[in-house]
Amino acid sequence: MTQVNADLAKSFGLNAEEWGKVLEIMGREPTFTELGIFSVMWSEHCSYKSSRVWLKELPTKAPWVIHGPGENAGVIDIGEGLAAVFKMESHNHPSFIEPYQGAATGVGGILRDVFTMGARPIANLNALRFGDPKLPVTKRVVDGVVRGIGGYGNCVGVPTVGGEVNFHPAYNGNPLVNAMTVGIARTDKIFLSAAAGVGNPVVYVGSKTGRDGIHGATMASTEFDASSEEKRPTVQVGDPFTEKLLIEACLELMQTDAIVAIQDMGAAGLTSSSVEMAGKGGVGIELVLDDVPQRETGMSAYEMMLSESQERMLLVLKPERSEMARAIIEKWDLDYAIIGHITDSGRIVVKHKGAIEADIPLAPLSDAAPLYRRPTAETPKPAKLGPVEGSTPLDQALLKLIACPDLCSRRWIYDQYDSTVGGQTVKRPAQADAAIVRLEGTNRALAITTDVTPRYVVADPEEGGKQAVAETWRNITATGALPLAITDNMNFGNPEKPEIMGQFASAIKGMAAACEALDYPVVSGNVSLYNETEGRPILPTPAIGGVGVINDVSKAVGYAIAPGQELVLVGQTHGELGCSLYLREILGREDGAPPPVDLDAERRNGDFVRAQILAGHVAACHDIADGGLLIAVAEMALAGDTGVELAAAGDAAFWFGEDQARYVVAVRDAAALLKAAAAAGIPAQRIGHTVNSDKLTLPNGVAISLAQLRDAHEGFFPRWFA
Amino acid sequence: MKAIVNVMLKNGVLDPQGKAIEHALHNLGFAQVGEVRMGKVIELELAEIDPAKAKAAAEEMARKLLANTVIESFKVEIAA
Amino acid sequence: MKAIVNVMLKNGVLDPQGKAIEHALHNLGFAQVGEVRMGKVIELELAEIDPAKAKAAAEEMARKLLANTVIESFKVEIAA
Amino acid sequence: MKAAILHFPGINRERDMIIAVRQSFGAEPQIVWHKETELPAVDLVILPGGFSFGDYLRCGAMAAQSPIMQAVKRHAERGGYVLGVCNGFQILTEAGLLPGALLRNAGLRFLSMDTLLRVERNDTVFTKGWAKGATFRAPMAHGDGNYTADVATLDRLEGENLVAFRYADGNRNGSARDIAGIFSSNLRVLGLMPHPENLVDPLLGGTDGKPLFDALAAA
Ligand SMILES: Nc1ncnc2c1ncn2[C@@H]1O[C@H](COP(=O)(O)OP(=O)(O)O)[C@@H](O)[C@H]1O
Ligand SMILES: [Mg+2]
Repeated sequence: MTQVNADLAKSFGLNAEEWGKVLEIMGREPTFTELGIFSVMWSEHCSYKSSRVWLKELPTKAPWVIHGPGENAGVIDIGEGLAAVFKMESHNHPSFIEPYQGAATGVGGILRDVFTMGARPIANLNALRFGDPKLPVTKRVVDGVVRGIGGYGNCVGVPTVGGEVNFHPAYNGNPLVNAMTVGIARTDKIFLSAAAGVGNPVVYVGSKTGRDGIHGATMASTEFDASSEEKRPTVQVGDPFTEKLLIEACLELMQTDAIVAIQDMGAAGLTSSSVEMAGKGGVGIELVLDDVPQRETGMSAYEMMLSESQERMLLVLKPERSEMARAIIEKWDLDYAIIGHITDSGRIVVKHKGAIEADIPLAPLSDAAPLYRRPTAETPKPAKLGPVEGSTPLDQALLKLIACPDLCSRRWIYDQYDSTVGGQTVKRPAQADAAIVRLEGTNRALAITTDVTPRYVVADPEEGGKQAVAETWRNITATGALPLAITDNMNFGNPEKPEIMGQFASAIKGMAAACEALDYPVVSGNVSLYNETEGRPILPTPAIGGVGVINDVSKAVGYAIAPGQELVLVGQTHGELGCSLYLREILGREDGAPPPVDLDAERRNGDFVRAQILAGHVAACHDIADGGLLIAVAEMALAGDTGVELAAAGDAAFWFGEDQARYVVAVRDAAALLKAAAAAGIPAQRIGHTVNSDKLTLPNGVAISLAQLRDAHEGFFPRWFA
Repeated sequence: MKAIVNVMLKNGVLDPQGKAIEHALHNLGFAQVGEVRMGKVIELELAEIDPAKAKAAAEEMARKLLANTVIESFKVEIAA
Repeated sequence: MKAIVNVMLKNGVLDPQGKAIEHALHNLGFAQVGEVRMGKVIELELAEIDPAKAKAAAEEMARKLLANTVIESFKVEIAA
Repeated sequence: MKAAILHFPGINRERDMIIAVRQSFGAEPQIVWHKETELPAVDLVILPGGFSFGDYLRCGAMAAQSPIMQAVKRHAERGGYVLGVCNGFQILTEAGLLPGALLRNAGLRFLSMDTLLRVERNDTVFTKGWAKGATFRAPMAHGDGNYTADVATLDRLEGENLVAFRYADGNRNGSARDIAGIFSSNLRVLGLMPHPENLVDPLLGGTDGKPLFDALAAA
């Protein structure tokens, strides 16, 4: 038997101080299985030990928030007795090791967080960052990730309706795969994970347990022979068919009154689900592992407690309902097993083959979990960009920009995702700034988007954090929907480096300010740290997933324009080229300060635009983001297959600056809109009009055919994968 | 010369397809069926005439492309 | 007893996966590769101990489920 | 006409189909679990889209062996109507109710986009809502929609005028002779890959698919 000591603890990821705490809590040396439980519960992933102190600063409350952070997913009231349940989660590391399965199981995991709460998943999104497209490995990863997301999402029948993709060499060895799921539940039928009821059975539902994804730490144990292939921690393979059965089985069971508590088995599988359920309920739990459905022979208690096999749930049931529950679960051909019961001991007791493998007091396991306020070093404020040189003609700059990997069409990606299954998708990818999904049987719809601009965050984490939140708010607003709340996925480097922790703290500060100013709280989220290869960190990437609601979906607008409309620019333009794509793609520079975010202007301009949309004055609307005004106009022309004649005068900074809080609005009556804007004190100017032609005509008279523009825009991915 | 490359999921890696087939065969009344695993077979026509060289080439192709060695193992056979 | 069922697309049925692999192998510089065909292999553990019976059973499974004989042909081998 | 929708584990467009049927028929379709051995008294049996049994092994292969499929075969032999969309089409070919098979898309990628379908004949209960030669839009969403059959079968399909729909704006999945959907010899079984049920509401992009359901409802 392996000697459990400080060295072994260290190889399990527990430092000397943490090991000391373990000894103190246990009052003896822990068993091997107990050490495993401590190590995963106190891992960064489960304990948020580096991030917790900062996450507390995010606003999480609003009258419409039903459950904020702390549950499996956030829950908000969206009217008509319905709730939106949503969360975003990363699967970065697994997606680099095995892109297809890593991304697929990422989708599976986030779906479970949502239907665990009683919600039927109605939309998936994915925020992706990849390395330099010139590297062959990037192509392999992009291909695998996109296939994996599609392979899983398409099969479970949840439409993938949006997302984002960026490329940057900082992600070369460390791509980011952040998946978001939104589900719908009745507000009076939300299921939580707090266990209750001494004697109630603890029930295992779903796939059998194998040795999948057991904590890397196990490699250090002499129970494993590193040369023995069979016992290596294995890559998790997703089984979307079983997930689909699990969704239907759980939702059917949730129609009954059988469930006391329910929790998916995610990271650290049986350990974290049982510890969290019992811990939240303030009760104890006893597990008998002999009864766990097993896929492989000879599994140890340690392996079963740490396995990350997918497509499994843990339930606490009312005892008198357990046979009925079994019938429902087995109808869906899933495993069902009573593997323990709730106790009043305040302890988790794990038995296997007649022996007690673990017996740990729950309160200290969570209360004494390490919490670090790690040193931070603030990113120095970047100098504002001075005047820039550059004589690239407007048309050439446009054609080059709209073709670059960060701005080109994502059609190749979203064409591989089923975006219509469910029959409620009102706006699919590239039709509006946020995806619009109707709530079946109502006139109401959700507007959903993900966004962050990592090049801003690395230059100025606080402004970048603000901007990420503000851009999702703007995306939702541009459809006519009211933004309600966000989920976030904080992807950063090694938190033990003060400059990384500094990025984290500042980004949180900026996000918090934006959430506050926009009445747009955080209701769920995820933190992914140590995203580094060979000491080089990724760009700090706080991905934001925003959700809004529109009460009358027939009023929602997209960004496709049609002939006979005038184009009005709403918001102030200074010509901010710092950190812009124009600077990077046309001038080959990545310096300067990102565009400042004026949250008051953001709110004012957005509320104005939304009111105009809901009043029926607006035919199409597009927020101005990456690439600036001219890119926004070009995207509108392509989406509507409609020509544009631009009239406003301006330099490159005017057309390509990335000033915030701006929209392009297509209206019948520009004068009326300008008048309303003036009355509200909102800057607005007419910039051109649409024409029944196949050309985009620039203010200098140069015309670009839409075909040429489309060729440039659509070319990158198909050529890359030809 | 023909090389036949057999690619199977490594032991311990979940095989959802194999599992589903097992289940379907049971439902069809084939009670005698135990574990089912599903893999791929790739038949390659090779210009090579030396069996050892053909085998080595096919193995290289398997490592580089045909198998995903993170989760799969492979076996090459040479047929006349 | 183990039965190994090999399922291949019939000759004449276009094999898009085989074609794609062929193309990819050429791109990787394996110029000696001619036609590539891709199929499935299904390994079945059988309780049966008589090889002839095991083979007959596996063939029945192939006809009923494992292969679609409209487009595929199959071959069964029995391993110890 | 009265309709039933079959429920195989893993299908995922049954809700879409229920909505389309409900809207045109003015009545709820009955849902029939795959383990049933008898159909309710209905005129039309619908096999919806999705990934029955995960599409593992082959699309539709396991569903075609479900107990309910014996009843569907009897229903078809009696001259009952059967509609299979996407995975439903795949199941019908696997069950031998329609000829041919659906292979992996030629480009080996899942295809999710709108396509245009041409109506090859409008003298059937399924297609009489369109003009002959009319085109309509339908979303497709499949990884295995590459219709194939041997030449004799293809020639027979054409000779007997059993091609229901062809892709009219490019053949993205590699289907033989641009075939998107086919009828059985008695014109009572229809299988097609794209999803008319996803375009029955102006809010969701149009009503291009509605004539199919309206025609069936009226029959
Ligand atoms: N990974 C992805 N998955 C699905 N849809 C995506 C993905 N990436 C981008 N999209 C969609 O493609 C469209 C264009 O993306 P993007 O250029 O990032 O939009 P915008 O600049 O308007 O935010 C959007 O509708 C977006 O939701
Ligand atoms: Mg964006």
